[in-house]
Amino acid sequence: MDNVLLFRFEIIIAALILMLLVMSLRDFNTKVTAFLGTMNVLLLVNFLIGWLPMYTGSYFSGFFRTTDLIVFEKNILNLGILLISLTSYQWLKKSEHRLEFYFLMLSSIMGVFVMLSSGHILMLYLGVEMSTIPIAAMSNFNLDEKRSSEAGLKLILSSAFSTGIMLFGISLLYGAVGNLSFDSVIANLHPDMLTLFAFTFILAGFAFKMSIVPFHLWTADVYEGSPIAVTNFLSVISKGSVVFVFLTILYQLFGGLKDEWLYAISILSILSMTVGNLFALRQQNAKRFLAFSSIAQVGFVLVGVAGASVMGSTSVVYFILIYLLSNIAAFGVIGAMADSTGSESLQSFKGLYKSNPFYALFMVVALFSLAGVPPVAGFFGKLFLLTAGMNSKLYVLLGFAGVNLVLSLYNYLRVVKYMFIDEAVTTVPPLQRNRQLTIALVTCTIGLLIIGFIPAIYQYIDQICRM
Amino acid sequence: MNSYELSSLLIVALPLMSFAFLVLLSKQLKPRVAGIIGTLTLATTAILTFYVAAGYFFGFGMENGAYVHHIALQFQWLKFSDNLSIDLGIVLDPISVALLIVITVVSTMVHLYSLNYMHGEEYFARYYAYLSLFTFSMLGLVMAVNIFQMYIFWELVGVSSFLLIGFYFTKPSAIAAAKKAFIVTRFADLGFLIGILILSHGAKTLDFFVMIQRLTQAGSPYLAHFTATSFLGLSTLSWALLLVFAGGAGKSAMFPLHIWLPDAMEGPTPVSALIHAATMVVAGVYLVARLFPIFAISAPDALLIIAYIGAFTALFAAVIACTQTDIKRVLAYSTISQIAYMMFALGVSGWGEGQTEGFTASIFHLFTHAFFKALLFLGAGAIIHAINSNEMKDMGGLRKALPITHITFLVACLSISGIPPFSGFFSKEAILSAASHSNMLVYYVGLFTSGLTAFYMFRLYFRIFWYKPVQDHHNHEKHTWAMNSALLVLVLGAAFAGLIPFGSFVSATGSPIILPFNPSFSVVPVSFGLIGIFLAYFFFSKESDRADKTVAYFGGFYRAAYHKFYIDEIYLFITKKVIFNLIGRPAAWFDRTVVNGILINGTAVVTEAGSEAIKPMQSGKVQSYAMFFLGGVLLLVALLFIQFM
Amino acid sequence: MNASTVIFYVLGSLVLIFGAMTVFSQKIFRAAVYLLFSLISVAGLYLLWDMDFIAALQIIIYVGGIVVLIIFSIFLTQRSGEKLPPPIKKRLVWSGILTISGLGLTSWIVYNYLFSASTLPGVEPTVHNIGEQMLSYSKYGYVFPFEVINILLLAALVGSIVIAMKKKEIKPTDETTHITK
Amino acid sequence: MIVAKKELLIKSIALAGSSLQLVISVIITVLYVQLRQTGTTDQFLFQSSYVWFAPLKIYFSSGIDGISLAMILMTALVVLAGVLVSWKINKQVKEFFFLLIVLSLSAYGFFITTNLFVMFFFLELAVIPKFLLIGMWGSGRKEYSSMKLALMLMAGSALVFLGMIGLFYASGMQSWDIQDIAKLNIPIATQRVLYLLLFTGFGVFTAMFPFHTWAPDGHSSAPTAASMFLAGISMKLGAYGCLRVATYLLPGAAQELSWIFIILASIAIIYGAFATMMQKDLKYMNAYSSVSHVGFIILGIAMLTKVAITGAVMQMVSHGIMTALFFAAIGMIYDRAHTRQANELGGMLKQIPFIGTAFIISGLTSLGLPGFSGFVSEMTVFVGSWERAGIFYRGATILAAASIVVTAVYILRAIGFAIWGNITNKEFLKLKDATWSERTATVLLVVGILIIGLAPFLFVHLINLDTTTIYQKLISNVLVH
Amino acid sequence: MEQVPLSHILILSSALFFLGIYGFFSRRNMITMLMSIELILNSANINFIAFNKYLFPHQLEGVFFTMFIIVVAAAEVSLSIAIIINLYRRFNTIDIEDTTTMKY
Repeated sequence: MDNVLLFRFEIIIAALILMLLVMSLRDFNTKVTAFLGTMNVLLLVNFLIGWLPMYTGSYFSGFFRTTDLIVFEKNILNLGILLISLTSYQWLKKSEHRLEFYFLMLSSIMGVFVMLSSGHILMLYLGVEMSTIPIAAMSNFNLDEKRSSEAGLKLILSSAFSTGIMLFGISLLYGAVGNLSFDSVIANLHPDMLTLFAFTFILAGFAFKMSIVPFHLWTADVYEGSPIAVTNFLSVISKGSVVFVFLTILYQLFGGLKDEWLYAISILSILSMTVGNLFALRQQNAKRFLAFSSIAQVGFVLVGVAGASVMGSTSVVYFILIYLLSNIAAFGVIGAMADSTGSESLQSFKGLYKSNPFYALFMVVALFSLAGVPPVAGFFGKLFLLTAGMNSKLYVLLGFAGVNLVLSLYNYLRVVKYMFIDEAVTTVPPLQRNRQLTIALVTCTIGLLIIGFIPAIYQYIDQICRM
Repeated sequence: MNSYELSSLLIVALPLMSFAFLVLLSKQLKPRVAGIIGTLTLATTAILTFYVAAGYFFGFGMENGAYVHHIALQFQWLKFSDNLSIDLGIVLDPISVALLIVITVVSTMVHLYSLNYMHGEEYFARYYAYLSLFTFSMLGLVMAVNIFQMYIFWELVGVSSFLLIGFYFTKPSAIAAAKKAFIVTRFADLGFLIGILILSHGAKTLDFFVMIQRLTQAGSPYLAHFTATSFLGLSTLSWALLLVFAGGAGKSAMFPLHIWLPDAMEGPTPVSALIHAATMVVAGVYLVARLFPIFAISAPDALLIIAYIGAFTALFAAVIACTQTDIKRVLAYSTISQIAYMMFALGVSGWGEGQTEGFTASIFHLFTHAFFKALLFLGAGAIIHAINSNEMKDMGGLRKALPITHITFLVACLSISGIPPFSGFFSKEAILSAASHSNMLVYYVGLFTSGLTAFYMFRLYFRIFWYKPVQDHHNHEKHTWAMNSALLVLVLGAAFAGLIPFGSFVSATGSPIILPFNPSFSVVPVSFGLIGIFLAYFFFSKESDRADKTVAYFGGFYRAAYHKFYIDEIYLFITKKVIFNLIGRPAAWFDRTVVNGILINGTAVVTEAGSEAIKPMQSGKVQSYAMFFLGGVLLLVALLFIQFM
Repeated sequence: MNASTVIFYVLGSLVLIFGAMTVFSQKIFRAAVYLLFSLISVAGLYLLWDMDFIAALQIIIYVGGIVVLIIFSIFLTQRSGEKLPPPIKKRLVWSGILTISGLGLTSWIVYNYLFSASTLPGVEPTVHNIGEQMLSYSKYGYVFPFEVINILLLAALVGSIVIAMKKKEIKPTDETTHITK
Repeated sequence: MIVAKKELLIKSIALAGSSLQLVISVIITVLYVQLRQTGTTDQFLFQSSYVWFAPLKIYFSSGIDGISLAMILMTALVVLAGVLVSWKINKQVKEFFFLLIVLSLSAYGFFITTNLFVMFFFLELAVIPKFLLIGMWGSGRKEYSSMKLALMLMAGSALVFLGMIGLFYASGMQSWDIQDIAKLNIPIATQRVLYLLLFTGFGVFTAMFPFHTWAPDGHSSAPTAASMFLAGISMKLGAYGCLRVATYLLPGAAQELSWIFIILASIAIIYGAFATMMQKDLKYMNAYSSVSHVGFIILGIAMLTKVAITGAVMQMVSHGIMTALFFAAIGMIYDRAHTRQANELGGMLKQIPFIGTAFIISGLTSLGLPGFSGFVSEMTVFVGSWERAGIFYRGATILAAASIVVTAVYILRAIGFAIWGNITNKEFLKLKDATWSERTATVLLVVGILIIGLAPFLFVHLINLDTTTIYQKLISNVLVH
Repeated sequence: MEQVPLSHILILSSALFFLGIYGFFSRRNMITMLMSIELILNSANINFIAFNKYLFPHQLEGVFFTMFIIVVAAAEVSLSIAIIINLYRRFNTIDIEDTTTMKY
């Protein structure tokens, strides 16, 4: 029984996948509202079950393990898919492939869970693949759109390439340590040439998934081309989960190479922040804009990672939670805009506050959170990252982080300016509202507004990170 | 607090209350009521002043045969540090009491006079408010116990002067004059302020009397480093005192800071009488007198400089006065010249036994000058009131039309020309005598100036009241009872104030001295005065071309003097051209272009350029992306290896 | 030099030569065939190292599955025998620089690295051993990844079908049975 | 009609709220003074502390000393005046007053907290409302100005935060609290870096040269209340930080490096004054003059003598009220005449005497007329600065003092052009004088100016203990190398 | 039995790896790019097998890893080809240079 509890997340997801298969046999998904409603309820149940008390430990000869932190991370991601499901309601109602969408999304999240719980590099590899391959299919889901298939292609080719490189690295690491279970790697790791070489290749593979500069170039194109729900999933779940894994990899798996990777990480961080922000500066497409913004955000995450301390991992997890809410809210609003106006251009946001004050307020909270403006939660997230980053005394990194705070503020304020200050070019009609989207947006917004004022959350993360 | 102290407090407080009252209720009160309230308050003040003065001079002021300062009130207003604080208070000593009398009397008369003169003005109540404010500030200045208190009231005086000069605030020339007066004196005050800072640091106090004590006692520890030569052969103390004097020079319109005073005549004429003749402009003299012991004992070189500046200004202003045609301007230059008299009188004075008569003479002249100059201005005001013009060419033969004005004006002219037995004679006599005892150069300049004074004053007199009568004048002394009574009161002072044995009341050390009166000495100055009067009679008693011919003879010099020796133009050049174009404009340009343009907007431009520069990276081509990927990996490997090795 | 080494070098060169021809060939169909040969040579290498099972897998999945799929897709999208458009020169230069420097670096590292071999007794990579481990969940048991990969395959299949088929209907296959847990 | 009623309700709530703030501030002041009179010598009174982020040692701890109390009073006054002046706002009323309240809350929070992180939180909280206020209700180049302001302030706050993290690490990651950090002996090398970071960062908020350029543009575009806020309170956040954080917590570096800021302050004072002289737009004029005036604050803080610090604090409060009045007067004129160009105006005193007088009073305060607050604070700064012997410090003081002449020039020019003179524009003959709300606001501010100007001893008494504490810390500093 | 030195095998795999990478960089046809990826994966497989055989014969880690890589590769290729076919329908070409509607 304990074991079953250990796999609780995975079992539920697997059950859902199975259920979807059964549903597809019965053509249940033709009853759109009922289907989507059921899915949302199930995802909510899934999310709630995640909070039940939990056993921790490892199983399957160490291939699978779980800790409080991993449980918490999975819970965050469960919340993410629930919210994404809610925000994409309108799109799914129109899409022909809503069942497949859920199927692939659940498969992907299954891969993510496998990756998070992995105790062996093989599982890590499988998890990465499993979380990516369905997304590639999903990003091609607007089957009639050129951009969508281009996005799918770019994602699958780039990701195959990056996997190839990562695998080559893993193979060399295997040669160096002899066994790829985490315990063995940690025990046998020596900082030598081959290990470093292999480490870099593996790092690049994960950096690719997190879209760290210079491995990020696929990001913007794929984000732009994919359906908004998929972009949302990519930017939030996919990226967030890899950030969690990244912590495990760097702090535990390659903790022995800390002196070496610290420097590399800080350079990657500087590059990501700067390049992401500089590109975001020139974007007019909302999704592309958020793509570059998310690249910059990862740069900030790396500042915390470079802290190489408990505070580092705490602040990173905390930040991802906030980042998840902010991005989902932003994409939710963009999706609503795109549904109503058919435009994803930032220009179409002009004068939004006058025509749709609620959407504008949701958006502004999300953007402020991304920019790190108080009292929104992103402020705390970002500052804790910086505080943690100070631990390694990488002053140049912090300096760049400071510069990029300003730069990113400009980027987000540009959108705020469109919404609040500029006059509308063409009047935005009052957007359609549906309950699901509103619930999601309200949840995100409330979350963003109060997280900073509920210290218990941070405290809890701190506590589980210390274990 | 005895009745004298209470009275002295009331002396300061009443004008302030009057000011507050009039400002707050300026709309509600009828103009006449406001004027009467102002005037009555001031009259009360004057009466209190006489009460206090009597009490001081004939009662509590004298201790051991010398007048001592009596602090009627003192409280700490702003504490800087343990030894530095701004105290506000009231001091009664001979010079302050003397000035109190001058201020309250003249001010009362001006208030009274203005009831007629300013009748019908739109902002009548405000005018009285400003007058009260000025009077309050001036009284506060005079009764200051602390050098910073003096500075505070000094500034307040400046601003009331500013407001009053700019009373006709819709007139561009009045605005310009008000600004000029304020800015020039402000510039001078900067010197005062720095002087105070130096003094405060040297003496470790801001209290006048403590400071005087610390900086005059032989062997005082505060003096040790202070009197050492520091810069250009003068000691730090001398520099400090000269900087303080700069402030005084600004207010008292000493050369080269005199340029504001003639322009200040743009204000209403009674204002000119009060502020720019009798009271405020003598603040500089009062300031030097206040610090006189320090000057005389510890920094005689500074005093000498003051003497020379005073002498030069006296002559310089007198020369210009001879050429001006606007009667108020003539009076203004005359004021400059007379104040310069007082200034050099202080300058030639010393400290030791028998050497301090200059000090007494200076204050004496201040006293008498206040009466006759106020009288002159008010007389001029009456004339202007009657014919609505300031220019001499519009005047002539006004004897009949303005009899009271004529008589009083004549008395004042005689007085300022130093003709016995009018008051000016005694004070000027004392000054010249003091100068002749210590510095002959200054004496000769003073002597010549007194001749010039007689000349230009009587030029004015003859030109207005004799010469060719003008036909057309409007207000034949109608509704002028208040103006006339003010003139009549002041004429008493102008005529008889000289008879006061001033030396027994006011002296540098406090112990009474006797001002020498020597008829044989008086012959020369008086004859200079008479020559001046004669010359004026010769040129101006009747319409003739004598004056023009003489002017033609002087040619260039006359033009230079007529244009006030182009000092204004030089100032204008420095301010408009040099400061605006060389400092102000470049500063503004630098700010917009360099600081904002390059530093701040430049950052934005660089960022945009950076964004543009890395644009090709995102080419949309997967293969290029993959190449960046591999390149990144290889560089990272190289980096790690370098780090590792 | 014995036979096995000779075979190794022969096979190794075949792998590289066919690989190079795959990469450089101007005709896409030929490229696919060269890839096939290269993969078969790799399988030969596995056989040489007594990895029979892997070699079989290589042949079955790669040769029988992947290459066939690729050839199908070539037929669907391209006329065979058509020449490929020439690569872009500038990119070739950069790819050359990057790959050659990368190869140099990698070779230098692996050549100079002293690998430490395990002294423990070996396990024969027989089908029996592999099968046993594959389904065991005790130590060295790979049942968990094995099950995970089922879902992966299913997802890939579903995705492929959705994308490649024009109609939305999917008929799930029997593979559903694998995902019970 | 309904909308109008609702707007009135919102305005009334804002008014009631800000009046309440003032009342509470006054009550706190009274309590504070009573406590001090009973001999309480704690550095901060009314201390309280709530856990916020315990693992990071972030506590919402508050405490009030004389300096912060003075700031709070000033804030309350300016906020109330700001609300009153904005009475006529009719566009997006709810948002406007909401943002104003957020601004005021951030200012209060900043002044009362003793925890650096919380302080930073409130410092940043104030940035975005300013952006929106300028952007949504502003005029002219509002987009450029608001963006520039937000970015420059953000850059400043980034520096501040880096410095604050540094202090946190210097405390061994044990505390963000000012009182705890003040007890540390931070190595001088660390101090230098942190001092420069913090002082520069806060300096940006204070519009310290050469980081002042947000001020002229920001003010010129901002609506009246926002200008009042920006110059009146927002700049003081920075100044307060320079004093309380940069100088007080890093005494060693302050002694070594304050010369840098003395130079910058002197430049700002003189150069700002000259630049002001050339401005035609009244708001630009006052903005530049603010640059010059806050130069006195920086100078006072950087001079590191007790008197100078006292003067700096006085100048903070004085400038806060004075400049708010100035902006209020300019705003009132602009609302009516629709121009702020000095040469296009004229005769305001004749047509709208109340506003004209308000302008003159603020002008006279600005040029340091005794009786108004500007004089006492400037003089205290001068006297304090003069205590620093040495040609460099003396030179800086003289330079600073010289600015009073330039100040007189530009203030009088402005008065001469805009307020005095004849009405040149026929349109101006229709202008109406101040409304009741504007009158109340003006009177409030003038009373504030007069209280400090006439009874500075009250003020000095209020902050004396605290400036002494700061000064003691500065001179008792033991350098750790 | 004399063995081939491990380093030779590794150099072989590295060469294959970079050959694949070169192909990925230079081939404009998407299907040939896929082929190049197969080469890359094979090079990793060779490494795994070689290490398992030469260095760590006590376990079958490398063998299993290779198995999984092969299976995953199959899945990846099948999806890639589906995407390419779909893309071909939209763009009517499978030249990677032509599918750049989104950039900058």
